[in-house]
Amino acid sequence: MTKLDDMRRPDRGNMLAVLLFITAGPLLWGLHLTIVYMAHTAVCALAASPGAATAILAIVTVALAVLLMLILLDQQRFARLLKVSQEIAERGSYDRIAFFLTLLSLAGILWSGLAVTILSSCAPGR
Amino acid sequence: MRFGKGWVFRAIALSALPGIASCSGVQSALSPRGVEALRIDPLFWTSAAVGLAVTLMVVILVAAALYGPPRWRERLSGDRMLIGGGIVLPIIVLTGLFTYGLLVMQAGAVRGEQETDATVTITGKLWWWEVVYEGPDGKAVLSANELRLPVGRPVRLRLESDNVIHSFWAPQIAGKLDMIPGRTNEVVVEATEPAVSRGQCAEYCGGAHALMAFYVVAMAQAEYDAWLAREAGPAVEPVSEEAARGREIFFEHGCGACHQVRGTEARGVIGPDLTHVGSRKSLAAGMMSNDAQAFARWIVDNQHIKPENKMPPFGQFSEEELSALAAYLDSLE
Amino acid sequence: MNEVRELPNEAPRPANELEELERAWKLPTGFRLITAVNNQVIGILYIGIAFLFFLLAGVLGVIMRTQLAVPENDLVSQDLFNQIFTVHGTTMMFLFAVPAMEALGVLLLPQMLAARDLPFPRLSAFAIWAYIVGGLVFFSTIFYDLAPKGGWFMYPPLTLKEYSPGDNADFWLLGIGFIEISAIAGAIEIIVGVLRTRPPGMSLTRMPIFAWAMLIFAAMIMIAFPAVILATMLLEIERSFGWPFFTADKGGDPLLWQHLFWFFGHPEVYIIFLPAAGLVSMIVPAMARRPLVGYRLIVVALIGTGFFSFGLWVHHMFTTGIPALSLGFFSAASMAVAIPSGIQVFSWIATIASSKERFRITTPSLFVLGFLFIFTVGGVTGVMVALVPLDFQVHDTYFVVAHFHYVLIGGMVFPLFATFYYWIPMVSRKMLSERLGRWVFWLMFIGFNVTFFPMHITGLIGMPRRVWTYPDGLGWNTLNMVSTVGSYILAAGVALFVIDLFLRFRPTMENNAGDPWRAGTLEWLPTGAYSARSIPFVTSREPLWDNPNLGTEVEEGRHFLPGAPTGERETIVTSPVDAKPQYIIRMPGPGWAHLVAAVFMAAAFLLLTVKLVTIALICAVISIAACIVWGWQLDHGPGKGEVDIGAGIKLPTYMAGPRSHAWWAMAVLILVASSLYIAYVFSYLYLWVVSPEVWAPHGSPDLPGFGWPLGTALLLIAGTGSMVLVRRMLPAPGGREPAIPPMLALAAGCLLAAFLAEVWGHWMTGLRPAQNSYGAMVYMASVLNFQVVFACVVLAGFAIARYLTGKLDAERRVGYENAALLYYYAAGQMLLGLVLVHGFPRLAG
Amino acid sequence: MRRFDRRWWRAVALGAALAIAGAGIFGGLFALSGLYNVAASREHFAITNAIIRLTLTRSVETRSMGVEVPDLSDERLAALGARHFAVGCVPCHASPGSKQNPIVAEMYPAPPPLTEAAEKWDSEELFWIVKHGLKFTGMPSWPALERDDEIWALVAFLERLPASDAEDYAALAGGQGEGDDTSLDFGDGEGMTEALCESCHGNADARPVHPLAPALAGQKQAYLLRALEEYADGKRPSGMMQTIATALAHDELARLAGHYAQATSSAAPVGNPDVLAIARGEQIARNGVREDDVPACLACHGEGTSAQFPRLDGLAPEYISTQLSLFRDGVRQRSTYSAIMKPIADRLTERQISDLAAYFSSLPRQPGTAFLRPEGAR
Repeated sequence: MTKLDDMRRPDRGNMLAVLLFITAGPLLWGLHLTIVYMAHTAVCALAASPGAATAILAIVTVALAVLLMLILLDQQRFARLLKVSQEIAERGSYDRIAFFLTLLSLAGILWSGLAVTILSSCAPGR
Repeated sequence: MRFGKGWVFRAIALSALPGIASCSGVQSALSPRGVEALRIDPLFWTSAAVGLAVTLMVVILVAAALYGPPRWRERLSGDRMLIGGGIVLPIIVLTGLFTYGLLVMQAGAVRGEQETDATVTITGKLWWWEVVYEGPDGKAVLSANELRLPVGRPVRLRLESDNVIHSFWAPQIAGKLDMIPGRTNEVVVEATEPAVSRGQCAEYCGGAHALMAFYVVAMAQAEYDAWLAREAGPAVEPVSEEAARGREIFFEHGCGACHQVRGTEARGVIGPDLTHVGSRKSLAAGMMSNDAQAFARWIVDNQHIKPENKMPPFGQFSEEELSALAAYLDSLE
Repeated sequence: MNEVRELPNEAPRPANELEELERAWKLPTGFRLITAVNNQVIGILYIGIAFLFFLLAGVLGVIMRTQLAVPENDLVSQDLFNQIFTVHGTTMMFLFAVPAMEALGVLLLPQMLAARDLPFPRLSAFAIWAYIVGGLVFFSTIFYDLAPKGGWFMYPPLTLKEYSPGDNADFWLLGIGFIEISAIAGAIEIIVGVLRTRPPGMSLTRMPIFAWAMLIFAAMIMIAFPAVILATMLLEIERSFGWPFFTADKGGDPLLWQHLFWFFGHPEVYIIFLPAAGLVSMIVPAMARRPLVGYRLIVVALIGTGFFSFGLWVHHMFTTGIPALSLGFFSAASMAVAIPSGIQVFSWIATIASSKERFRITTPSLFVLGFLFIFTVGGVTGVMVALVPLDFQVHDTYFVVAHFHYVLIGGMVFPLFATFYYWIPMVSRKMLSERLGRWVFWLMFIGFNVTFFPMHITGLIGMPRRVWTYPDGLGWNTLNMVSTVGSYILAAGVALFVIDLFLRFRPTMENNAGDPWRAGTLEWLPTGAYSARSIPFVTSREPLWDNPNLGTEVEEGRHFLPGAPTGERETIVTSPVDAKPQYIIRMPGPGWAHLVAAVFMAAAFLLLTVKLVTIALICAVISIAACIVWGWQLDHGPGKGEVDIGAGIKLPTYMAGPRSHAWWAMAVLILVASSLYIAYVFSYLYLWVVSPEVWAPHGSPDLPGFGWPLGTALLLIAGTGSMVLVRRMLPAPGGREPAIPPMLALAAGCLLAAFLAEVWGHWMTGLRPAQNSYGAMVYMASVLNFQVVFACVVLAGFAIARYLTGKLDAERRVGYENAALLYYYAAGQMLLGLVLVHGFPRLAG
Repeated sequence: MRRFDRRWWRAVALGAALAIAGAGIFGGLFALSGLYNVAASREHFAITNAIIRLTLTRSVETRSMGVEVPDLSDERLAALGARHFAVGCVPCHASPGSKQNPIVAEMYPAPPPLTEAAEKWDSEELFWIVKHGLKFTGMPSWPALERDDEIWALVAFLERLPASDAEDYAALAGGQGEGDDTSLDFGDGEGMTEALCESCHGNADARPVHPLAPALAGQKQAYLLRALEEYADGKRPSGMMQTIATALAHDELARLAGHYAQATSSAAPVGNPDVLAIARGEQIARNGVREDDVPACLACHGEGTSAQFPRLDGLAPEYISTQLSLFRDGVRQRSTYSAIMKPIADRLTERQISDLAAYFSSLPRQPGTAFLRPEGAR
């Protein structure tokens, strides 16, 4: 419960750190999409090498999926890394929000991975 | 990879939406007659069934939340329900559907890479289709507004445009694919039974976009070969006197500036090739039936039949002249 | 409830305190009302105009349905129909949906946050007036055959000069481009408002869900809109000057437009939906009389949607022939975005189930329930079209028309009507009629489903979109007739609502209908023109439920800032995470400058459309002058010292630097500019992938020698250094430092010189922008640079003027801080541009 | 204070309303009484006259603002204008060599002699007056308001009129200015009408007076007849030709068409041909421009095509480009055939138009011989 007295103390929360903490998952998902889409397009358009494309996509996907899992496994360490203060109001809520966002992002990345396993690289839309 | 017809889902959905099957027409994606369309069909019924189930579930849950006994309502308002229904369930269902979709896609991709023995180049025009076959001797055979396919043989369609973006869509045969200036998109199609179906431009292309259709005629291989041989040949000579007079008028009034009739001096390539126009299913890109009357109407009144089209209206003819001209065009089989 | 609460201030309050407060917030009277900036006044104006556009575009929709009722109908000509559907779509998306949501932000947010107003009242008024003028002129083009007819998506080459001669397309490009700028102004306001003007104690996790939704809404606008602004710039430049961005023959690509447009266009759907979902998350708990179940998961859903929606723009391009695997990625993202919607639906069901006694069935809750059903159907068909092969069949057919009307009408219009019925008591003397409301709901609900459900089938059996007529005999007749009948029922429902509005809606700021729903959030506090009498100390998500006396306490002035200590308009600025009071912001009242700026800026854009360049430039100059006048009045300086807001907290009344709201607004603006630039970088690389053959050194003249970029970079660094030095040299209040004006001028000059050097260097190589897409892209970088350079030069001049009039010193330095911040960004953008334009071709070539 | 203001304003408004109503009633009674004298035999009061003059002058000056004056230095243009002047203007205004018809002279106001007109009015003002006419004076507007090109010809002539005596005028008007020329006179004998035609369109020895008047010899008969008919019923707008074609009986039109179809053409076009432009024009004329959907001109205008399609060989370049722009601007839209030409003219660029004009004008017209046979057989 926040007390009136708290209002006289400065805010310990660092806006950027908090934002980064809760949106790390989606940001990494976005990074993944950017890399795989651009790599696939560029490799297919310029080098026309399906093998290389698949390899790059697989490596990127696995790497980012592992990173997300690590974040999920030790959320607190990740929070400390970003210097998210323990003293902000309802700190647990941020943990929970970050957790589920990371989870959803992981699902998104794995689905992209599924596409890589099923579809051949550089093949036309049909 | 092949899939069954998905009759289970079809049965479920049919019982829910009795109207659909009876509505199917020559342009319906629900009566597939091509390999790709047949592959997409069960995907549709599956996803429709899943969608129906999800909708019903939501309706029932809302009803229960509103009017259910307290015990149900209490269970409904728990966190477990929220995570189970809001996260776990969607992930499972979507993974299933997504995988199915990817498999269908991959089948199409594999097919797209295979060799085919026939290639047809279709170019989107404002607002009609130029269709170029490979003739028996390998020479290009120009035609328009109609696609003929041999049943059971994969045919590669090369889709192009030299003006705005169009989209080629023959629902009974395959899904649509855009025609984009500067690019050539390819799709391999295969008709599974001899039938006539209809298609239409699916990307808004300005002006008469609504009036840019075509027919797809799937025919047995032997029939197709005979047709192609004939299509590759020059136009027939007019037999009736009226048609011969019509041909005179055709040249006197400059029709050959825009239209080609192979075997004559009409070499225009601005409008559709008319060498065998009389043998097509339709006139004006699927807009009119193909008979002498329609020709006459089109010549005089084309700007009302298809506003903004590139052909000027030719209103100067007397009735006799017009019917002679129409008779000639109709005789070009 | 019985614990003794410590309150910030003592009652009774001094006698003249309330009068002082009322005087500060008094509305202008008579025709001067148009200069008003109070959020409650302009918010209602805003939503009213947005609703007017809904009605107008709705009429167009009904006309289209009438034309399509029977096959081969000729009620509406082909050309007019093409104009109508273009204007219908454009108006609904740009002039109704987004503005309506921003309007609700302007109207509701300050009330929910118990702030006295949004932090930049004149900026919102500016955005609103610009929107009203620009929007009305744009819409009126339909009456004189000047309306665009390229579809709301405006795909080139159809919209290039060759296929769309005339000014029709330019009305879209300039009109809508301009309205997007107004939307961005609104988004800046909302972001700073949500993050910085919350009541003390309302940490991020205690915000009403609507505030979360608006925060994400505004953030998405910042990322998405610049993409379409860039696209409209490129297309207008190609139309006017022939720079070939989209012409395949010269190395351009029509698909570039589609990428940029849908990078905006798909998030746009969620930009519209998220605030609506936020509204639903406010109404459902009120009707259930229980807190929202899964508040945090809803936040997850909102943020998740915000992100994932940027990963599926290609799902509008599944049929363009992009490689299968690329489609797979976007199909995956389309799946991912479905989950947050699932979370929200289940959360609402859970909240309904948790109701105290039973969920109250009122008109707002009927609309919410209708929304739940319609939106679920729309979501389900959304998953269907996300399946790539299925989309091959249904893309651009009536199936998709049905799908997105389910999503947009279900997901936005129904919640909006729920909002009208729910929140009108807050701004009107009377509630709307519950009895009529039920009629309105059932007519709309039935009419909607009868109109749009059959379209799913119409599309599946082959009917494409955007056709003005269709032939007989394809089996489409009955379904189309049913849809048309449905559209009349839907229209009848909306008409009945308008009648209800006329009968009972009586706007007011003081004597509103009160809190008929007994809801728990702050907008239901008793209010006046100044909003709440005192700004409550907040300790939970539903303060009114947790402390039933809060209303009385607030009215008695026992919470923070019960008066107007500086004698002007003011509100408390709090810290962004835990909302601890930081300073008092002094806000401007009514004024003419922003109004003049808005009207003349709209005039400038619209006159450009009809090629009256000289008059347009005069209007632009007037508009910029008005902006400068407006800006001049803003920086009050620290003259009023510190004030006591209660609980022994003394707050300064002036702030400069990273804590100030002005700095935040500039930071947000810079984010917008940078996403515009990122969209440009994407376009550059994209065109290179498509047509590497026109790139230097092979297909175009060689790049200028290394000396050029090096010299340009040195100029930029020198300018930046000069700007940094100025910060150190700012004198103490009252002091002088004569070197400041020349230093600022030097900085501005360096920037200008760098810009010119970049253009000149390329010009000397013989490269011309109309030559090929590479040339166009190279010079486009300078066009974008010019925008920020121009702004920096104006701001530097502004800072010099502030200094010369003694209004700039080490304390009073907002004018300098803003110029410097933008300057650093401009220098950064230009350096990045040098690396791209001079480095990339050398690397890739 | 404020209430006082409002009352004051109310009084002013009431007073104004009463005054207006009173004036209206008085004026109405005056008109109804029939006291005003409308006789042409009685002149206006000096004050009335001054007001009318002022109004007229100011109106012409203001309304003609923004009119852009083309180059009028071409003597041939003035000569064309002079010929129309003889037919269309002399009946009222008289010419330097003739006296005004006494009946016309009694009009009020009387049509002024135009010898000073060009001194009084600027070119754009003359243009405006000729085009729009003047209310209440009997001065008519141009019969074909779309044909600014024709009006400028007249203006070019009027500019020269002040400096002309009867002889100069006769020279400029090609002999039509002599004698009693107060009305349209085609003479009674055969050949007189031809003389009138030839004065503009030229004959075997003389080229047309100005490129706007095309050479007619050897043109297709059916086309010529249709053109004359279309002029006569205003389907093909022309202030010059409509006046003449309307005055002639249909038989006479048919006879003229036959006459010109048989006539031998004038000498080959002279000038300095732009060989490159001609080559480009020929390419378009023979093959069209595929990417712009422009069909080959010769498919309709070549040998062996419909008698309704004019032949273009030997026409002046200015004539061809003027007609194409008239098609493009929809001026000729009232004829059936224009529906064919308009979309084609729309698709042509300015440069293509000038290339085509160069090409066709470079071809000598030799009636009866095959001048261009499209390649290939039927």
